[in-house]
Amino acid sequence: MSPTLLFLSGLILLGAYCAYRLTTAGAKPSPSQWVTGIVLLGGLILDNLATGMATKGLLICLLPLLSFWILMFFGRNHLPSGGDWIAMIAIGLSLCLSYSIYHQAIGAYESGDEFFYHQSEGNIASFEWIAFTNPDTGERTPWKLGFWIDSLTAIMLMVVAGISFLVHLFSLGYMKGEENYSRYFGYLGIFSFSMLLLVLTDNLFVLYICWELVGVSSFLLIGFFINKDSAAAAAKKAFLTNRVGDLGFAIGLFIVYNNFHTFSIREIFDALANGAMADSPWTLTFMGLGLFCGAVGKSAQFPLHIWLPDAMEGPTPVSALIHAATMVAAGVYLVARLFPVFNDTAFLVIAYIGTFTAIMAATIAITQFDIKRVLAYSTLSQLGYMVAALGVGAYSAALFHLTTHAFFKALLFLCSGSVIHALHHEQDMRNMGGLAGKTKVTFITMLVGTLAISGVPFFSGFYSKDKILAGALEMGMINPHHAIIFIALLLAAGITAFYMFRLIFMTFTGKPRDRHAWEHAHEGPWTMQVPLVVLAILAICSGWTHLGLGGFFQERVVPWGTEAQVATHHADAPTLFTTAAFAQEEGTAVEEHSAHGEAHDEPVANAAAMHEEGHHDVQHTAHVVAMILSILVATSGIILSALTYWERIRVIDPAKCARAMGPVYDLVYNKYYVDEFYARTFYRGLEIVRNVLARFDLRIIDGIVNGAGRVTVFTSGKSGRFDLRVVDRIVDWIAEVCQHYGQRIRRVESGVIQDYALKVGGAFGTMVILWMIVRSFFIGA
Amino acid sequence: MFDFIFFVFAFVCVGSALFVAFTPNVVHAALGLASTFATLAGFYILLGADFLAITQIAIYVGGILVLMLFGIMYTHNIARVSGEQVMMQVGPALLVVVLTLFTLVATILSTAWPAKEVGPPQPTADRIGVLLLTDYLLPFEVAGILLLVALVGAVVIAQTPVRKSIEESID
Amino acid sequence: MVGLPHFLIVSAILFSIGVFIMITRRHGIMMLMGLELILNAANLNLIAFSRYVETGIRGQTFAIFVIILAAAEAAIALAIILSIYTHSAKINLDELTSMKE
Amino acid sequence: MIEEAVRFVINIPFALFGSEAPEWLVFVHVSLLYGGVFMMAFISVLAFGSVWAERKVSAYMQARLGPMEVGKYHGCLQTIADAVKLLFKEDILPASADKPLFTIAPILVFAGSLMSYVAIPFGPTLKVADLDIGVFYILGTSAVVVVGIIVAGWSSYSKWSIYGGMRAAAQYVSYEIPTALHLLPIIIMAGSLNLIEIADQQKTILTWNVWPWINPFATVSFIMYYVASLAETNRTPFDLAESESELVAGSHTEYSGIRWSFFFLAEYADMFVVSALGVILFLGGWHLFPIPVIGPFLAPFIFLFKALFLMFIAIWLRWTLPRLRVDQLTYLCWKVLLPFGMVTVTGTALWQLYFYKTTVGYILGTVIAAATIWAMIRIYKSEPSPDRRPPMVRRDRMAATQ
Repeated sequence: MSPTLLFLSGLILLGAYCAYRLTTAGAKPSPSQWVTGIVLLGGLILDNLATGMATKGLLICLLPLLSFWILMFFGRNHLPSGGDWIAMIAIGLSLCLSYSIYHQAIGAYESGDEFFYHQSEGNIASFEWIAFTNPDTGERTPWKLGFWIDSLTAIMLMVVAGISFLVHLFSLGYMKGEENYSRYFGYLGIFSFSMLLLVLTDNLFVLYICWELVGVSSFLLIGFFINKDSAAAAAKKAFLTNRVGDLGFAIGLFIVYNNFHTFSIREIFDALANGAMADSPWTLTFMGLGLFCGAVGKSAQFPLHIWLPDAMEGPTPVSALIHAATMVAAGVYLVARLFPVFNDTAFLVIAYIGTFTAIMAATIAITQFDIKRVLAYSTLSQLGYMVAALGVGAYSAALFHLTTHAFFKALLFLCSGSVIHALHHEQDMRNMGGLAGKTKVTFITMLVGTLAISGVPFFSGFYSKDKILAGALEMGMINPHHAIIFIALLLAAGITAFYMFRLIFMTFTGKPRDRHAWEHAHEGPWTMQVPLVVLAILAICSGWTHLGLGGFFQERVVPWGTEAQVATHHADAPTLFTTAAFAQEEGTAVEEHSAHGEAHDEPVANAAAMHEEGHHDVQHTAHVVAMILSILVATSGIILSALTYWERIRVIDPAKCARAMGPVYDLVYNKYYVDEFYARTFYRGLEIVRNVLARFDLRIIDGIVNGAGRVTVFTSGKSGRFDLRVVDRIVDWIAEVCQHYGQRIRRVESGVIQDYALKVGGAFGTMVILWMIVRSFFIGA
Repeated sequence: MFDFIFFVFAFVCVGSALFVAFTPNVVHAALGLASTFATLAGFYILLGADFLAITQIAIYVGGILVLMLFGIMYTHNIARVSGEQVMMQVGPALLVVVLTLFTLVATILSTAWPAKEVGPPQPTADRIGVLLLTDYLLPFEVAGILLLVALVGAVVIAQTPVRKSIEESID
Repeated sequence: MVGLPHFLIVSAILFSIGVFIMITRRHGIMMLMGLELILNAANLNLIAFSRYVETGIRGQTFAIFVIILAAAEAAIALAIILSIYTHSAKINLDELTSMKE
Repeated sequence: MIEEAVRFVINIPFALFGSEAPEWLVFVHVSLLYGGVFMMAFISVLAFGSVWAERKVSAYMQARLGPMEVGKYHGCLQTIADAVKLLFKEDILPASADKPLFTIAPILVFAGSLMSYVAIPFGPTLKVADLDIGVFYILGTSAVVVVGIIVAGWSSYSKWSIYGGMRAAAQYVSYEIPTALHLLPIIIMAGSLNLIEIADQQKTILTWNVWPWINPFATVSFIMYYVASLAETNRTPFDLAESESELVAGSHTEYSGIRWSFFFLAEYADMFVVSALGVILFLGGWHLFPIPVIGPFLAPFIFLFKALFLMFIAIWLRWTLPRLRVDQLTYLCWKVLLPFGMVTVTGTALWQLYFYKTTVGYILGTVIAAATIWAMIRIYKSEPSPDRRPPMVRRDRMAATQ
């Protein structure tokens, strides 16, 4: 069963279900229901309508922007039902077009062709945006904008547009009746626009702009409940924390432009392949770390992770969209897209930061009680996984995990949203329990998501996580002093299983702790259930190697050009680290294929064949070991969790454990005091610096200014006296003289016009007589 | 006959102008001015400028003189109907004017004017019209604009504020 | 035989009388009359020249423009005089001394 | 012919002394004969006739009989009897009046009217002077009347007089503009200011300038011109200057006897002048029949008939329409007649360029006229809403309640 058929059948099933609901929903279905059904049923037609790749790309990103503008200007007052159907149409069409691109990518994969599209090579000339001219040399440097569409973009488009669409659908039910309903959909629109353009563009500068736009829309969405102080504070915190990362990103961009004189990703890669910066490894390192800083901010890696848990103040669908699936994946996408730019040192830093984030967030998640917070820390942990995978070179594993994680984490968030909705905005797990019977759909789908994230076999998370662990293990086997990465990631996997099942048990099993809320608990409307089901199916299937996306990832997702090019580039790099990592990755691919008995494609075989035979053993061993260990760890985590939190077989009292752990528990419960640490160090330090500067300003600069003022006052006093006594006397004397004679002369000017006429006439007559006299005198002479 | 009519007109013209200069009554002066204008129109006919003559009557007598009469009536109470006017500095003025007149007349008489044989007068209206719309089109348009500006300006200057007048009428 | 100098002399006399009125009269409208006399004297000159000196009728065209100017000037001047009268109830221009020191 | 006769008679005493009469003397006598005798006689007869007509017409319109006693037929000598009475009345001069002006004012008024008659042709040959600028001349001379009216009002030393005089003068001056403006289309069409030339361009009844197929704008202009000329002659509904309920009798309140009769004559003379002008410019002058067989003998009668018909309409209107207020008068002049005048002048210029006496023009003009008449009938027949009033009235009310 090919992925195309899967997607098709899924859409048709979904459309049929929606149509069924529409026909039975009642006398008057709302416009949004109609639109949803129509879009889902007829969306695939668009696949054949928009043929040009660039046209598709433009439509994909501009449709949500259009919906944003319409909703911002006309949404609340001028459109029926707040204009949510406009957002639905826009994102629905975007999804269909994205699927059309994805479809081409899959087709290329199945026929063994290379799938790559760049606008400057395509049928449409790239668009020259602005040009700088060097005044000295007259050299003209154009900045060209365009699209860069390869299999990575195709995957990201599907993830972003798909989850965005499902979140839109979910929000129809979840946000019903909220104040600023249409503005919410407008915000979703601009978020979708910026995220889609971010994955589409071929230009670092545009990517940076979209990066900031994503930040802004995230700010708007987190602070959507503007009346809540905590929401406003969380929005501010997220925005400012991102600024720190974006500063690093900007510095990275400066270095990029300074060295390559272009922002075009393709040209940068070309220059790198030609060995542009081979002799300045430290610049390359800093450039990579700067760019990674941006990823740290957006993907909430360790030093800047503090904003993500607070961002849960936003509406839950937003959390699912932004803070679980798409926006936080932007950092991972950035590192993946710019993979050839980083060098070994940078990769090492990336790997350790990811690992630390993964383990740290996992431990925190154990102790939290807020259902969304648990999920938020879980997200942190999984993002750490991806970043660590990138760091160790498990490139396709990281993207694979990104995809599967997007689906099951979005599912988990939407499920938690459903739970919160059912319990009338109760978020504390200590007040939940026993919901399994009341909300069956939510329970089942959330269980699926949990199984997926815990790494239980045959669920998608198992495959992707297993690949990451294998990559880390292989790296550890080649470089034993970096084996700690693998151990930490393994531990984190176990903890993940533990706390996720803790969440399930506390929420859905046992006796209801809040009887009143439990009695009123109810399942959400169908618009909320449909996304859950769809996402649950995706959470199961997307990992199946030859059914879903997994196989696709094995071979085709490469950042640039063919695998051979990338491999060659990295093989040329002098250190063992990168080479090994890449060898591992390619090897995994090969192994995966042979394990499933498929004949692998020709270019892959070629690429793999370029590496040493010895690596195959390492890879094989690593994969098997990692698989066994990961199943083991996950199972033990689930069992431990059941023993602790499932009331039927409870053996361990969590409260006692907490008390036994004592200060360690406090440390973890308070999130390692990172926020407090920042408050004490950075904020306080800033305060101290500020005070010093203020004192400097007050005493020295102001003193200089005041002294200058006093000197001026003194001088001007002297000067004033001189002016009064000497200069003014002279002036007055002149004025008096003028006045004296003026009084005499002014009598001529009587103000009576007849006098003037008389005087003019008299003057005229006198002159004529004089002239005649003179003339007669001369003529007479 | 031409000479006879000229001298009659010249006599009436200068006489009525002197009347304007020396009469103490403003309204009488205005009528004297009307007489001057009318005789000037006669001069124009004598000079073959029939169009100018009618224009003189229409504009000066029908327009400007009526305006002046209006001005006089607006600025003089009906009880002061005689409108006695005092003259000032008559002596110096006479001196200056006689001096100027002497100069002018002396110049006119001492100049050798070209002696041109004048034919019978031709109709002028069409020729003036052609000139105004060809050679003098720009001055013609400018004059039109000037008249419009003068019209609006005169209204603006002379009007009393409407609201004020309404309030007064209510009171 | 009446010729050009006759008209010019009449025009000169009219001009002088106009100047005389301008100098001796205090009344605003009377001064305006003097002004009109001066303008008419100029007109008479123009037309006489156009008859006796120039072959065409350009002098008459100039006279038309002078008449237009006179009309505009009379309208504005009378409006000003009326405005002055409504403000200060004075018609003799030498009595308007409020701007004087 | 007349000039020769005069020359012959004047030369008789000179011939006794063996010399010849100077040319100027002949000129003066001819002028006196034309202006003083012929025209005075004509105006007097006209005035007597029209006063009698006015009395009788108004009487019939009000279902009365009017003068019936003097003369055998319907009091046809009543006016002459009145004239005789006026001639023998005492000539009163108010004590505080400005005597020279009081004396000169009626002469000025009457002279202004009389001057116009010089230019009016009563037929292709019966005329005093064939002026090249006839239309302009009549417009210019009528300005002299204003001076007379103002002087009359001023010199009477009476507030009724001065109010009436100033009202009349203002009305006269302001309505001269639309009058002249609405004559312009005809001048544009004719390309001449000569009245005889203009009249001779309208040979048959179908080519009168007033007809819409010749120029629809000229039709509009004719109506507007007639309204404006009514205002210029101080006829009802524009007789504000002598509205007896407000101002006794306007500028000639203080006059009596022969002086008053000059004003009286001048009024009817003026009426005839504007009517004659309208007839010559718009209604074809002395041309009537499709085939121009009118000899010089019949022409003056046709001309007089048309002019007197227009005067009859003026009399008819007098007993039909109520008097306007001052603001309505001004409104009509500046906001109705003047803008329409500009439109008709511009439109005539365009019409002259493209449609004048072309087949398309004939058809177009007829269609426009027919459509306008149809629309006016529809508007006339449609029931007006009860609170529908002319906009002027409503604005005044607003101003009054402010």
